[in-house]
Amino acid sequence: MRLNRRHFLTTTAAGIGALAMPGILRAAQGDTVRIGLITTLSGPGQLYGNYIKDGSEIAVERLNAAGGVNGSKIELVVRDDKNSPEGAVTAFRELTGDGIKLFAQGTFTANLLGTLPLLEEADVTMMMVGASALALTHEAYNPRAFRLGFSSPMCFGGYGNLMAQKHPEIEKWAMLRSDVTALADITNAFSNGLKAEKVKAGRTVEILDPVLVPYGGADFRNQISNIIGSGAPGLFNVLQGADAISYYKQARTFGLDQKFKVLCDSANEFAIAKAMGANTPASLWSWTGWYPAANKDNAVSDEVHKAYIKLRGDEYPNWYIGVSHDSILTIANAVQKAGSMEAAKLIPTIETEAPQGALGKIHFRKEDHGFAGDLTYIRFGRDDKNANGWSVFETAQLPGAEFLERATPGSKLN
Amino acid sequence: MFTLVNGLTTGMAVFLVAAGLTLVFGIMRILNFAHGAFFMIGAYVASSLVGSAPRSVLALIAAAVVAALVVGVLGIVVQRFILRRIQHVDEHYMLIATFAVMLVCVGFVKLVWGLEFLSVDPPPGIDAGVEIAGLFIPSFSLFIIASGIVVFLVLDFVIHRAWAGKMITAIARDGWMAELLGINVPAGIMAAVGGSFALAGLAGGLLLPNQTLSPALGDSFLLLAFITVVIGGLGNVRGAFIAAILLGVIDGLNTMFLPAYPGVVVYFAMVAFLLLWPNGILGESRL
Amino acid sequence: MTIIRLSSVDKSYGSLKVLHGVDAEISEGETFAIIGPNGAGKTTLFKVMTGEIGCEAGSVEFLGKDVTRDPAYKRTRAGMGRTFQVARVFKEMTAEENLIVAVEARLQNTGKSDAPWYAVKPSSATLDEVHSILVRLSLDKKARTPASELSHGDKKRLELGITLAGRPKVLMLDEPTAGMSPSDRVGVTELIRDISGKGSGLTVVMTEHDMGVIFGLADRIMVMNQGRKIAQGSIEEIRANPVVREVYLGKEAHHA
Amino acid sequence: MNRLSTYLLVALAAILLLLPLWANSGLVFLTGTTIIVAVFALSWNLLFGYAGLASFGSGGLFSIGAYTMAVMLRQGYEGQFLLLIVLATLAGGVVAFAIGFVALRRSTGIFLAILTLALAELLRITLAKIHWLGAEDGIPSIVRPTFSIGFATVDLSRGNSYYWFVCIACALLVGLTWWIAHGRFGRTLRTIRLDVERAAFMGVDTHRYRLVAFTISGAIAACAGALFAPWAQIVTPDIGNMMRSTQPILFTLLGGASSFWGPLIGAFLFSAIEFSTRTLVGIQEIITGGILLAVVLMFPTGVAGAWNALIAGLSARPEPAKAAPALQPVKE
Repeated sequence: MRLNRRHFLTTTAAGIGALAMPGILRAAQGDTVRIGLITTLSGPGQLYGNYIKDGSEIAVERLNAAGGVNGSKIELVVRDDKNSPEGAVTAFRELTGDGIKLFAQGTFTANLLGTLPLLEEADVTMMMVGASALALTHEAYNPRAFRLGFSSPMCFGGYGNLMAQKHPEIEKWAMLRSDVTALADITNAFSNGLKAEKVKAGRTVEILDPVLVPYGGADFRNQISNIIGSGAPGLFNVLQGADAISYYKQARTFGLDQKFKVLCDSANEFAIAKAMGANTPASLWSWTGWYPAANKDNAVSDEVHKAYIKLRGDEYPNWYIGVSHDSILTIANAVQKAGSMEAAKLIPTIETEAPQGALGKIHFRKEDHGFAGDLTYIRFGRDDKNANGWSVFETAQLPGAEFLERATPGSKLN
Repeated sequence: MFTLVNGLTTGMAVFLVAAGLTLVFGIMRILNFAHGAFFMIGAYVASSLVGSAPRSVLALIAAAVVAALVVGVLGIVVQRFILRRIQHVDEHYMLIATFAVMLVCVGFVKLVWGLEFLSVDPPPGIDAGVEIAGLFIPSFSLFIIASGIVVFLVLDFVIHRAWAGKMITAIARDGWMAELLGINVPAGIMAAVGGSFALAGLAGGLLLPNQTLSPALGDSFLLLAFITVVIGGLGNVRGAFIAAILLGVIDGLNTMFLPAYPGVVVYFAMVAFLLLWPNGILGESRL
Repeated sequence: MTIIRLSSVDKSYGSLKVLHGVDAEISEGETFAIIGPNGAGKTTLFKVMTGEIGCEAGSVEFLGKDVTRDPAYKRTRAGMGRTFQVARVFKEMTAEENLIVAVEARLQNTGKSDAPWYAVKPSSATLDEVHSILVRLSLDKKARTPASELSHGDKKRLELGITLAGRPKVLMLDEPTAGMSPSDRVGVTELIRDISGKGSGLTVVMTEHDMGVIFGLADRIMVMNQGRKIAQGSIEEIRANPVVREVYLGKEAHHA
Repeated sequence: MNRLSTYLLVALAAILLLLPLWANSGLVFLTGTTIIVAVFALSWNLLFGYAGLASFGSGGLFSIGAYTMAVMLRQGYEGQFLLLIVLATLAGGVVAFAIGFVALRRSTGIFLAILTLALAELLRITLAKIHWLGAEDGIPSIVRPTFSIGFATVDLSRGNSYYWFVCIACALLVGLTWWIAHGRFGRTLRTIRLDVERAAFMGVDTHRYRLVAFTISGAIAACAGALFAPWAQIVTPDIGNMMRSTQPILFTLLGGASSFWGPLIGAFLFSAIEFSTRTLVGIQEIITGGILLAVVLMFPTGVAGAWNALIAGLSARPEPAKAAPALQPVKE
């Protein structure tokens, strides 16, 4: 990623302005619609937080270019959650104290769990950007919050289902995940999806217990030899970011490509190929929340894609770009339609509206405010013919609604 | 058996990082929080030189050496303009200063190289594996093990045999006396400090193909390196070498016998070691 | 009456044996000096007596009780007070505070702490005692001076004061005049004589290099060489002892 | 303490108490957090600045207090809130005592630091694995309790009442720590930091004093954690991570370890820096690191040290003026 100087300078200047005159935010309040964006902009989560910020800013730019909301401009007020719940709460309280009622927040579940109980008091409507944890629409369900993200049973249940359809011959799967308890949801969802489809087709499948890897480790060779030793022809890999790339890199010398017929990555999509270039595994599936090339007939998707290329010069935006764009879009659309910023009016509007976003029609299930968009899976890999050393081989889409878990707002899903 | 080879690989990787850390302690009596960040900068510098696919093993080593030089110079700058100024105050301020340097380094890396992951492949020649006695071993593992042993032998020779080491030892033990003997103390310290920091850069370069580059890279090794340095005895390179191997093997056995709790046994081992040998297995060394 | 008894004490540092079966008896009220050339084992023997280090064999008795395994603080509580070769005082505290903590430590150890549990300030009795010690050490004008700013001689005095505040039965002085100017040396010698004078009942054990100081203070002298006791007796006896003349005065005559 | 500093302290306390009446709620929340971590830092400095022991795992004790409180409130014991604080404090004290009992005799200095660091990391990893405690996502939606104290009912769930409760509780803790640090016990502890052997030769059982200090420090850290749980209304295993354990170290050294008030000054200074640079997103590390470096290079004795030197300089100035009264032009 290149540092965008113009962008950097404007944020810095705005920051210094705010420092010099604490009242500046209040002064600007007048006739703008202000949306607070709380995301992770320092520490290890910053990579994803930056995507969310970029996507949200693209949305604001596009909406303002189209005339704003009922004639008012949208203003995005961005805060860092400092990678902690109390950081998120500090930012949230600061912005609500300044009178902001519309929020988008995302990256880590715990940070959302920190702010959700505060929505009522400040009469806030919130978009949970890209959040996948079950708790958010189940035991921690809050009627003022909408999950514009893909729940684990949905995207990884669908994933398992897809793999069972594409590779009915594979009867043994190995799984690998970071030693992070929350990720167990993902491996469970995948194996449930896989099993369900197999049973339907009258076949059986053996799914091995996931091999655990320390989070943020540097050496995965022991686990690699464990996995390869299992003899399973299919692998589902739930490592994140740098860990996943290190894993593929270290596994390459062990002949990863030859040992497995199908390699599935959970959700790292192009981060792997962008880092590994010509040494990307020969073929790798990944789930993605937004892939412009798979949404050819969607004009919004195209525009967001173009805006991102203009902003960062990167043709393969992370899925968070699309999701965060649509989060802002959904809020703006609801404010426009409801003509109000009160949650009491916004919530029913968001529940009934289905604005056209980069991901398609943005619609939420009424009972628990879960999102059921299309599920996109991509297969990509090494390609010597392509200049960057890799290309996308195929994409597959499934309707998310079929895999969305039961709605149990307010209580835990069993 | 395979676990042992892997353990050795991990151990040597950790030793490469820990060597500089323990030397800096031996010379300046500080636990350098910025060591992981220097390691990371070394890796990023080397990656900028070789690109994502180094042409040969030599190219990788050359890049590592350049990275070592860059980080060494950076280290001297930090020592000259920051650490030396507060040397006489309270050692704990050195701690806070290295912590601050770490933060600045991480911020700097984010600005220069961005947040996206970078990956460098093992160069041809060490990107495959070899079979030894029916055991498949990645040749890059052998490269890491060899690098670790070479770095250890060179350091051990320099410290215990060569004139330079004796000079540094003299300075570390008694700066005043060393000056009396006609040793240029500031220059000696400068060289030793530069050398110790350079080791972080060298490790960054050599381990480049081992893992992924991200601004969090420094953290992944720092804690293990700290543990190694402490278990081995602060400032004691031989101790660090042994401790690194022990930790690597313990971690390997951990994944073999207790796969549900990866990376946990190392902490228990450390607590046990510290209670059994409170001064490290080979004792503290003032170089 | 014997106040300290050492019986065949052995001590090694690694493979180097520094004490070989040393015996000694120190009587109540006397001033007992341990002398010997550098490396004779004086300081090691001193540390074994005070409990700073243990010994491999032999025993240390204090006031008729075996204290070989007791740590330093227990021996201090039993009545051993000690000063160091290089004066050790609490540098960040003032001279007065140094003595306050020492007096309070004694009161606490003897269960006679007179300040109520909630009190922050030291009791007035404590402050009075501190003041009287300061006067006795001629440090009363420097009561509020941080100890780090005191002169070398004043630090020695203050350290002696800290030790005295513990009201010891035995005063253990490790080279009390080391590194002092001649005038300071005379002052400290006077002070020690004043403290340990007849009637005070105080026993003094000291190591010292300066023969003038030893001859001015000691009742009995023990001479060590290479980790062994080679002689013991009054000043006259030691002066007359041929072995001592040979190994000690003979070699070190130019020194003394 | 000199008079000017006392006035400043009283003024600051008044500002803190009145803060919710005029300030933005984010600032109030941050201030409440700062008050709690400042007390936490104070507990650490009781160990470091007085007993001469540096723990790198104090975050673990903070975490124990926070989790104890969170679990008990979740189990519905909010009516006994004051007792819960005592319980959490005791829990921290007991754990600290156990660790100190085993570790202090064997290791001090950097070894103790690393040992405590490892123990805190082990605790964090363990907490992240326990489903009953919410694993990585912790325990959310912690209630701010309502309880009765015999003659009246205290409702801390409304508005800023918990903020004031935190203010009062922390003031009591600061007072308690001040009393411990300045009384006979604190004086004796200081001698242990300054020269442990010399202290032993005053008859002080240094090991026992250190163990008691370790226990008290752990208990206060856990008490701060217990206050924090209902304040943040969520606890996660990261509440006791390495960053948490370095917090008191940073605050103390920034503020000045040799001053009792140093950790408090450091905590507020650090928060002020963070809050005033909150809009400069993306370059937070460089800003924080740069400011820390600047402070360390400019005030190597901490802010409190610099302040005291300034005060000493100010009060010393009139003297030469007396010596040469007429001719000296006053330069200010």
